[in-house]
Amino acid sequence: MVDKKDYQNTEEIAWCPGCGNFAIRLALQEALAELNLEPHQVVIASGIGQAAKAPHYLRINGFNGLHGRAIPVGTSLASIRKDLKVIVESGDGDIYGEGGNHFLHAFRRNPDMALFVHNNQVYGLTKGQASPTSEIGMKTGVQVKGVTNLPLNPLLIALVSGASFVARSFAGDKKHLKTMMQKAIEHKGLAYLDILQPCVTFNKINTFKWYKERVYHLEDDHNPENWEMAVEKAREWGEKIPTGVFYQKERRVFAEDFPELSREEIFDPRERVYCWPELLENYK
Amino acid sequence: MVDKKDYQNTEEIAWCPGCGNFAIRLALQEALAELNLEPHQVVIASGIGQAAKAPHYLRINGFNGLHGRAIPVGTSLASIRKDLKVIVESGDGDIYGEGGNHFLHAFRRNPDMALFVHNNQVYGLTKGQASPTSEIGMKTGVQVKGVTNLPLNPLLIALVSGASFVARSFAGDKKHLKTMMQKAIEHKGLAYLDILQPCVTFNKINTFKWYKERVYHLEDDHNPENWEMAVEKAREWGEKIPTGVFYQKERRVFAEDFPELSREEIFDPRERVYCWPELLENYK
Amino acid sequence: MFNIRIGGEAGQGMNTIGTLLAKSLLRMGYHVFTSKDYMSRIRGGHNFSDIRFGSKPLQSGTEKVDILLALNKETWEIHKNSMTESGLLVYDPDDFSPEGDGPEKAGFPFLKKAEEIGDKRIAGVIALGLIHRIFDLSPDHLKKILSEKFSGEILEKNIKGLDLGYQEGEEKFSIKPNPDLKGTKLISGNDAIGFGALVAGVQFYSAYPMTPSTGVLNFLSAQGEKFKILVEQAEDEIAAINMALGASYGGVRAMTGTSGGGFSLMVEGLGLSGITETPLVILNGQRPGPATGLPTRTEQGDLEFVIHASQGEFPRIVLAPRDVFNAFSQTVRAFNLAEKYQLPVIILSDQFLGDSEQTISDFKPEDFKIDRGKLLKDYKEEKPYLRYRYTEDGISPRLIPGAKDQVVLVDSDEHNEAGNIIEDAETRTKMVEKRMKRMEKITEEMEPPLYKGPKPEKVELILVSWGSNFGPVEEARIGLEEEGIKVGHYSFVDIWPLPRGDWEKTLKEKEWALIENNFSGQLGSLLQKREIGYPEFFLKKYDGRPFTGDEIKRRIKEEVANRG
Amino acid sequence: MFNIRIGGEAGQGMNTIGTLLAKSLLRMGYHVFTSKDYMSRIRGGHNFSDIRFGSKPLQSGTEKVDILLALNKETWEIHKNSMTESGLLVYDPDDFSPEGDGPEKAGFPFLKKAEEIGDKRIAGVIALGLIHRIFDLSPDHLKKILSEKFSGEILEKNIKGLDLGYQEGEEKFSIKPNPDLKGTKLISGNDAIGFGALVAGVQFYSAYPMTPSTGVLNFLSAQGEKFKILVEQAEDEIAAINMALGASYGGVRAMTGTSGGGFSLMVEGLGLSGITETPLVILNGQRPGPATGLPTRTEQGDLEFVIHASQGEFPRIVLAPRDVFNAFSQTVRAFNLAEKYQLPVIILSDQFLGDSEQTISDFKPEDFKIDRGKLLKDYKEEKPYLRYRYTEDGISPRLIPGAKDQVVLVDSDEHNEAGNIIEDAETRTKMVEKRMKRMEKITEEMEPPLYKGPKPEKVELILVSWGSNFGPVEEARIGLEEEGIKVGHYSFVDIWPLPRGDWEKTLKEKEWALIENNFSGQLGSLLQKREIGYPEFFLKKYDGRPFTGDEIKRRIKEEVANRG
Ligand SMILES: Cc1ncc(C[n+]2csc(CCOP(=O)(O)OP(=O)(O)O)c2C)c(N)n1
Ligand SMILES: Cc1ncc(C[n+]2csc(CCOP(=O)(O)OP(=O)(O)O)c2C)c(N)n1
Ligand code: SF4
Ligand code: SF4
Ligand SMILES: [Mg+2]
Ligand SMILES: [Mg+2]
Repeated sequence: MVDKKDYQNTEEIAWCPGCGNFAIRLALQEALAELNLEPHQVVIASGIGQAAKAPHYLRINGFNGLHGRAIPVGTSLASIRKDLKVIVESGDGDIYGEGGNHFLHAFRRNPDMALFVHNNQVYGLTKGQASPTSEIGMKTGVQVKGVTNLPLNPLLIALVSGASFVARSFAGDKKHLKTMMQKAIEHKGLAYLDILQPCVTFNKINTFKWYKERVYHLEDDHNPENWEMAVEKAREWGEKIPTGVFYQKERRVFAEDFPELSREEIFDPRERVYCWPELLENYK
Repeated sequence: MVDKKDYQNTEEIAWCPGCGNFAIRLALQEALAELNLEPHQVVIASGIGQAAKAPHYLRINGFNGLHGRAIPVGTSLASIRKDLKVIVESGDGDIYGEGGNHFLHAFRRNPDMALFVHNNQVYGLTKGQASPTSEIGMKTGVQVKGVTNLPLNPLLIALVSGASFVARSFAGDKKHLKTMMQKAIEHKGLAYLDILQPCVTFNKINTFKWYKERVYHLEDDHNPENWEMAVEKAREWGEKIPTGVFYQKERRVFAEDFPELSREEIFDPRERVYCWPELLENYK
Repeated sequence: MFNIRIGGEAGQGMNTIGTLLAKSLLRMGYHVFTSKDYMSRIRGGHNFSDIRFGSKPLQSGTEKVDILLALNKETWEIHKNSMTESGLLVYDPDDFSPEGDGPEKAGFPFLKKAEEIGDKRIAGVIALGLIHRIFDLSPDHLKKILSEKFSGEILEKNIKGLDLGYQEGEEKFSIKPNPDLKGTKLISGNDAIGFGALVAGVQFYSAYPMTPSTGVLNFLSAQGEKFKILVEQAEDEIAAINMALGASYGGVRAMTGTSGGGFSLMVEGLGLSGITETPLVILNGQRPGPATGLPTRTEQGDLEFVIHASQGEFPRIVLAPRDVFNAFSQTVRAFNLAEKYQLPVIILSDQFLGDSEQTISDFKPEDFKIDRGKLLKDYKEEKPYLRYRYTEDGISPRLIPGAKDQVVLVDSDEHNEAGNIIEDAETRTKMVEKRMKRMEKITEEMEPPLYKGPKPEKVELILVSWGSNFGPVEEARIGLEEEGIKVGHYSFVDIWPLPRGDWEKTLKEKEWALIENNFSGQLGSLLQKREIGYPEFFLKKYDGRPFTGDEIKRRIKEEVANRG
Repeated sequence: MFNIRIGGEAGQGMNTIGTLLAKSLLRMGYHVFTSKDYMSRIRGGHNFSDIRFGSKPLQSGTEKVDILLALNKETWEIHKNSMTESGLLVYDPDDFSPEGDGPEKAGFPFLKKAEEIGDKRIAGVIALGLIHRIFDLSPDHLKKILSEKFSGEILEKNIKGLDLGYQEGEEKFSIKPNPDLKGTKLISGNDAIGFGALVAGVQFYSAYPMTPSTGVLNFLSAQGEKFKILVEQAEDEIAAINMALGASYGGVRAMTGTSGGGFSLMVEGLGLSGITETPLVILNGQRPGPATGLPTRTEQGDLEFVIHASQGEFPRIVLAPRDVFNAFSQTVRAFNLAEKYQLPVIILSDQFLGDSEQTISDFKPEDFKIDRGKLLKDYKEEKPYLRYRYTEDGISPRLIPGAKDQVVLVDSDEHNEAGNIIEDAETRTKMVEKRMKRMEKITEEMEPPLYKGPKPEKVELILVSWGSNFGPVEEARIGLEEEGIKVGHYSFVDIWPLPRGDWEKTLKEKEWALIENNFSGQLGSLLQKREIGYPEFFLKKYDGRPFTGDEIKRRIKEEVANRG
């Protein structure tokens, strides 16, 4: 049995005390251990931001790449290394802002990986500018008169782009979060989980309290195979904010015809030379 | 009265004979003339591709920029030059592929401009690779076994991103196309028009005939203020393909508080020095 | 000259304390130089600010600390060895007890006293009172400053705290203010760049947040409404530069700003500015790379990158401001050059320059001229307007679109005079030559490096620096001169195209030292192309920290001694 | 040596005709060199292909045309002045009538005859029959080739057409095949690069379509299934490079390819490869810039760009293949270097090289070795695996992630040996040095330029070229030698880091000419940094067309004559 301590490392954590990220980290650690996955079997691909520091705070394989570019890294990795569990984990600015194009196209491909977005509705690491999910009116050092651009509804984008798994959870609801993570990791295809994550330093609107007052679990009568229902629920925001699996329906996974490469095949790609003579024939 | 000939120039057109782009060009020329707009009052911002050559084939202001980057160019131009009518015109690869992130965020801003996408469901200029809207199974030199990524439904993306105007037309239905263009140009805010445009050279699936057999006009009983209805209609694709205004509802326009600058103010921004002394006070 | 270092965790309010102290010193008539050393995190870790002041101009940080205000034990541990012999540690004995010998120590229970007064946030002001007393400085200016910021009860408590600290302090140092300092201001490099853009008449600024350039975005956002500037946070840097180009095409002055990673994403847009001949000012505030690197630190690692960025060949200008006032004036000039030559101008700043504050003398913004080059508000000639008309100097009149009966067409493909796509060899050749032709005139206009020090004939060694290294090198040079070691100093600001001038001959003949905040010596590499040869000594630093004057002085002294 | 030019509108099938002809010539035992000149459009305009053949190796195009197969009048108008005195125009009198004097003309109603046979598409094959007869070549090989392509009725009609054309032709030229040419192949530069990647064991290729690199994407897509290569068209170039890096981290050999505009978008990813030390092969197929420029033309305008691209400093390798076979072998080598040194290797090709076909001698793919450097399949030591362990040579063992009980962490921030973010000056300094240390060994490994011609002491002038200019310069050099003018030729392939070698001394002492397909002389600029000085003569071309051997020969001859 894998223990969550197996995921523990000794790095000093650079998040602010009280930040929602801590609970997310713990939930992930537990989720993985309970799924009996060992650290070497899992990779986290992340971008840049507070959330994106995640792979440093666990003992786990990690590709901490560029701001906004975790999805392409995860996509190829999940497809070429079918033996690994790939998790893309980053912030809302990273995935929906800088990385928006990859977010949009990821669902079309449906690679077999999980996508966890720490959605604190703000740019944390760069000190509090609006993110694509910041609410209208939120004032920041850049949005001095308040945000005017309509916030993105990333769940809807996912749903209309052909997502095979769309879920939301909340950092203040750790048990639920852990379950959602597990479902996402077990899903075959791109499993997208938006995580409401209070930023205690810069987001004075969407606080723990604010979320707590609004968040509820999707009822048992919510049918995650019903796309229209999922859309309806995904449009709900404000007084009440649903969490849970909005939608799940398996479909063709990216590169599913591509074979699982063995460690030997990866290490020594030589065995594939057999058809060279045939190929050379084309050139005479 | 403006005549459509005022928009004529003498450039040789590099499109293939029979290409859907010709009809689009003509429709635009007529649409603008009938709206009594003069060439100097209109700018086309385009990217790179066959469609994106549009500004060369009219006598009109043009910013023929980079592949995928016409939307940001149009956005700032429309906001800083409220006296000009801005049209962003480009291909499906350009706007939905390379430029996907700008497409996604454009609706959030809602700048006062029109967005015309020549959607031929293929990369024309680079010789026939799949575009984000190519259908599953379409074979190309790159997608040798046929497209496997789910095509994007750009109208749905627009709708869930807060678009204030979403329409579709067909290059083979010039009168309808012209009307749609006029409605788009007259709309206050971002008016998005997807134009089904047969590529006679590379797209052997979605031909004139193919579209003709499927395309129909949204009925009078379609209510463009009804978002749910618009979504329902936007999901229709295959046997029947609706065209017309799917959705229209005005809302805050990007930079609407920003004043319209006069030609003098643009030319000589000096008059704004008045508050320097006050500002300098901050630094002592 | 004294250096006060305030250190603690991110989130402990060091910036506020530092700003109050710096302003108070400024108003009393001192030259001030502040710099920041902070981590890429929001809370915790270890950050510090230095506030140096004195009666002579200050242009750099220093390795030495006269007063250390340690908000936690870690600060004490890290900085105790930097303290001067006469240095003084100021701390709160409730936080920690500094063990062992070392400098003199002044413990005072700031927090407890603040709580007694009724607001723990004023602990810092109490410390400031103490510090004022230590330097024998009246707290009156600070009271004034507090009253500009606060009122009512909060103000009262602050004053009370300040007075308390002042009473409890003990005079230790004393330094005369400079009576000539009237109307001086204390401003950071980033604010100076923003101010320069304002004075140049910028009307559009788009950017994506990125340290250390975000300060300029903040500055312009704050001023946007008053000055009719449209400021937009873009979805990414690609959008930012393309938005700025759209606005510039529209006729207004436009700018974008970023750091290396964002600049990387703007590279294609840079070439778009190049081939469309659309003026654009781009700020690259450097930080250590590659990739994410050290987000909140400083380096001069992007010089060759920005000079050569983007496919194909086109003229561009790169200016690396040497200090805070220069950051202001070069920004104004950048806009003028961009429009005069219709090309991209890159302002190459860095975290050190952007985040440091320096006293600047009084000036009138309106004395800085706006030159919009061959911009046409209207066009009424017979022949239709041609955006890329061939001209003697390669610069075509640029018409603001919207002029009655005329159209303005720009194109990222190779094009003819009208802006239409072409593919023939002849037009291509002519257009390349038209664009490149401007290089000659630009090279003539580039200013040779500023020379400081005794005549080159009289010096042992010439120090060569670029951009923000000017200050530290100058302090070193002056310090060396005071010790009888004569060295000269060339400081490059206009760095691409590399200016011509006497300096080339001088460097070929003299021994010289290259001082760069990078690993490979990028200015050195440009000089080699001019056949200046290699420096006798290359003083480099790539740990993410800026040079200080005393550090350079020490290293050069060693070098001079070694060479005997 | 003869040159057959086939010209007409895009869409008229010139490529098919050209390919059939080239293959027929190849199988008969001739050396062949083909090149393409096409517009950035799908139909219409003016395109042409050249097929040169002869009994000696051919390495370049030529200005002269022996046979012009003009599919329309425009072709005749444009190319008539390029024809040799003994040249022959082949055309269809139903298309146009070539007026005036000039070369001999052979009109034949290809289309009418094709329609008579029952398929207008075989008009081209009829022309090929005619051309075979003109050169007194048997049409048998072509028949074989047709039978490999077609069958049944279509094949019959083709053969009929071919025979008809052959009957109607008239012998005019004659040239002996080379009996030694056994097993040679005719392959384009782009296919050669794709082939090299295959042989190197590539398992992942991601790209976004962009002329002139798309050929490589097409090649690998076609071979993907057979060779177990995952080939993906990305949504943009940023995704393409980051996907490739993800795959490389996963342990497989990964590559991406693009042209300048796409490379611009990959610049940040390039730095990511640099700081994470993730091996990556990047193809940049150059075309004329800036920005979109001339999409289907050629230039060598990106050299300094790719050398300096991305913020900060890190080692990279740039290889510019000199001809088609070299494009193949350098690609194999690129993968080996990328893994040996754990860094990005850029293959700098161009449209001329990518689209030209050249005969290459027989070779065994399996003779090309795979060297994966310090890649570890497993790790079983006591101490935990550290991705960035400090080592003597700066290269750390690289573990394929997934090894039992070990984790592999890479980071775009500055990091420690374990890959965790750090900010302290000491670790930063050590990591910079660890990364940069590799430069020395790499520089040693870089091969000096290939020297061709009589010993340097014996020549009047040395021609210096890089990349694909090798062929045209070689043809010129040999041609000059035949006329008694002795020149040497240095051809650079390993271009960054610039190799050391005797060539430096030679160039310092001798007069030399720089030949580059760009405006500013970018290799020249690298040489100046080495204090080689300036060339006596700079032969540049920036009209989007490749040099030809005869053009260079003529210009050098003039130069030599002028200089007396
Ligand atoms: C190309 C690039 N642009 C900008 C940045 C600066 N940057 C770092 S993190 C960040 C935003 C982080 O926001 P988010 O992804 O929401 O993460 P959070 O800190 O809120 O968890 C930005 C803009 C960067 N590192 N790279
Ligand atoms: C950065 C960049 N990447 C790739 C290209 C090559 N390119 C030019 S047009 C094009 C696709 C065009 O497709 P689309 O936008 O659908 O236009 P169409 O030709 O079909 O009208 C591509 C990939 C480019 N010019 N720039
Ligand atoms: S800034 Fe916000 S998101 Fe970042 S660590 Fe602090 S609380 Fe968390
Ligand atoms: S390739 Fe297709 S889209 Fe392009 S011009 Fe030809 S028919 Fe039109
Ligand atoms: Mg965030
Ligand atoms: Mg298209």
